[in-house]
Amino acid sequence: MKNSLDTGVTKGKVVTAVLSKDLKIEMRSRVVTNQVLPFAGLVMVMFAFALDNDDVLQRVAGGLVWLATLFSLFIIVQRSFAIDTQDGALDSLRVAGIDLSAVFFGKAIALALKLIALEIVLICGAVLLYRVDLTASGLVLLVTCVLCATSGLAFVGILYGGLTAGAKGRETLLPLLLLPVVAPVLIAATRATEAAFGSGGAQTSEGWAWIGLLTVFTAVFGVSGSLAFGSLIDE
Amino acid sequence: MKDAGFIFGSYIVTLGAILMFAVSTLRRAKKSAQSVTDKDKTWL
Amino acid sequence: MSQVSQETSPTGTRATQAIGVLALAVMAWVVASGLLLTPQDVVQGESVRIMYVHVPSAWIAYLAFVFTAVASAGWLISKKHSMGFDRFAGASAEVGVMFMAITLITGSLWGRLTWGEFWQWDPRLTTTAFLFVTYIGYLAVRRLEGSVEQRARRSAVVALLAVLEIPLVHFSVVLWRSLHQGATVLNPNGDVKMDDLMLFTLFSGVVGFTLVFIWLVLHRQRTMLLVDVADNQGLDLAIVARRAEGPAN
Amino acid sequence: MIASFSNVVVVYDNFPALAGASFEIASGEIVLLQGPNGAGKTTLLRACAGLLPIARGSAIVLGCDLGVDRRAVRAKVGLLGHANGLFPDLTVAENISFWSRLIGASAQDVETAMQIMGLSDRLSATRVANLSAGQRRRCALATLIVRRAQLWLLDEPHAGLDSQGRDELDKTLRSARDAGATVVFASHEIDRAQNLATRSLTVVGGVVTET
Repeated sequence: MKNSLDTGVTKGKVVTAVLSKDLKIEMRSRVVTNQVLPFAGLVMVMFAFALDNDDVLQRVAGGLVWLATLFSLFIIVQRSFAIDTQDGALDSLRVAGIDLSAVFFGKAIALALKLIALEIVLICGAVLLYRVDLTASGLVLLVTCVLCATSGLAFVGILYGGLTAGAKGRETLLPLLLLPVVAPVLIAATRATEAAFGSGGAQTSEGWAWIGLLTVFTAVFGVSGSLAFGSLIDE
Repeated sequence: MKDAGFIFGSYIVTLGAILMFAVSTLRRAKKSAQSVTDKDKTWL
Repeated sequence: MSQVSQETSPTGTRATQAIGVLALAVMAWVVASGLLLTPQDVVQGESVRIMYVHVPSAWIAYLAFVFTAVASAGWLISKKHSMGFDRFAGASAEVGVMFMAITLITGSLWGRLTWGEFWQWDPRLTTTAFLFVTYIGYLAVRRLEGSVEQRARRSAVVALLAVLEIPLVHFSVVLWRSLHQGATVLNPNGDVKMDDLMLFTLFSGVVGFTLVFIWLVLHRQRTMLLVDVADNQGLDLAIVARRAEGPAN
Repeated sequence: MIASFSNVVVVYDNFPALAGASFEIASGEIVLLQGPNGAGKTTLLRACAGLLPIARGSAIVLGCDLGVDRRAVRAKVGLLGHANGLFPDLTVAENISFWSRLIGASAQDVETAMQIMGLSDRLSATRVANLSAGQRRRCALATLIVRRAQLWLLDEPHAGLDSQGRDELDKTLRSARDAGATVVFASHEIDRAQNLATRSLTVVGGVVTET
């Protein structure tokens, strides 16, 4: 932390440098759009095959969107750290003596933006595939839900992704660590989305209680992530 | 006793798990302790 | 366990032997009383006997995880970063995971008898299951490669994150159930009318399991120290071997 | 003293890669580390950069006691390992300017660094993934120049460079030394390296001896 003061670089500048680096690499490599998005879409279609019932699908559409998002989260987090570890750039970041909590926020914001892009497509897909009706007040709830839930997912994703980056067996360790943590997000975001979709006669107003939970989750892991990330990725 | 299988089963599971943990801990201790002198055993 | 004397167990002392003997005695009483002496419950019948092992296991599991969190915080806060804290945290978590497994198994057996089902999506059960998975993850983090200090730092942070996570999981599960289905789930403890002997047996169960917990954690934590010391000695030999690769020293 | 190691043991994957290394490096030196593969050269460089914990002994680098806080030294050293620490999907210019943004170097610094390493306009707009091994190495060195480290730690910097690139590299290291930096590098190109170095150390079996 003191080093970023030494060099006169503010935390904000490190955050934007890391953020724009991650996004630029995504623009070039197109991993999210060309690989993760088709995968998530396929998950949604597979659910349609497995459940094979329009009423059920309409009822569970919200949950499917978030389940597909969670599966994609694991892949995008792995990818987000693979770009830093494949040529030893993570070592250089450690040696650079910069504020690692700024790296945490930069990577988390980049991850959140990728997830939001993915979710927009998935939600549109759910509306079309599973025949969901969306009202104006439902849309407001939905947008809020996407923003809160995604930032929470991004924070825990980068936090635990940093812990497992470069470790042996990270492919299986990451889901094992992440799944129990993101359970509240899955529950809350699903219920809020169902309320927005009006699935099973749910009222839009029912959804706002869940937004509160999502906000608490995001705040808790945003703060603890910025404190803990440095000691987790450090050797 | 009614449902004896379930009741005895839960006692056996409980005591068996504790016993197995205890035995495996003592075994591991014995194996690692061979080369360790009493000086390093801070609890003595 | 208690018969293990100093000669046979390197991790034993007078104190642990005393705890072991006491634990065995109390556990023997709990088993005898729980299976034979205590009466059946009016509503639950014989199945109430599972309670004498199920409830203390759950209590110990939660106690163990609290210990892990406190020891982890101790490691992070203490200036010297004493490894004793780390070993305590790890030993306690291992014992806790075992007792949580016992809790889940005995709980589902009991549930089958009282509810007719092995599993109910009741908030407490669900939270317990998540807690179990979380600490399995914690133990996996402890096994990651790296130096002893690295292991201690990582696992201490993960243990404290677990403490943050549990209330969030619990609260969201409670909210989930309360909004979507009434509290129809039978509370396994709620409708037991306990007489004095039943209460006393349950209480002895808690005492006995706590003694077992202390005995296990002490031995496990000492075993970890032995492993670390043995590794360190292996290092001495490895250093000699390594130096021998070079020119005559 | 820039670096002073005394009986340092560094354990990596349960193996004592450094088994009691003792040496001192003074300011302004260009020190060559020579020795067979697996002798501990890479570990020594990484330990100097504060990346590996010191298991035993004492190590002081640039006034920071690595046994107490090995993170403090990091901002002051520049490490170039076997890996280049680059992002293959970004262009040369983007890579260098990323690191310059992290530590607050100016656009002028970036320009100068690219000139020194002979990264022309055409090369600087090329993605690192499309570069040759030698060009990548030059790009990685340019990021070090931008960082203006006080102590340069280079692992096989000559590897993959053509003879012109090696000359450039030697020139760069000498001018970095003239500008006040100290250089420690490992190399198998003994003739060239000894020409460049002011002193050489031999690392064998995790132990360091003066040559």
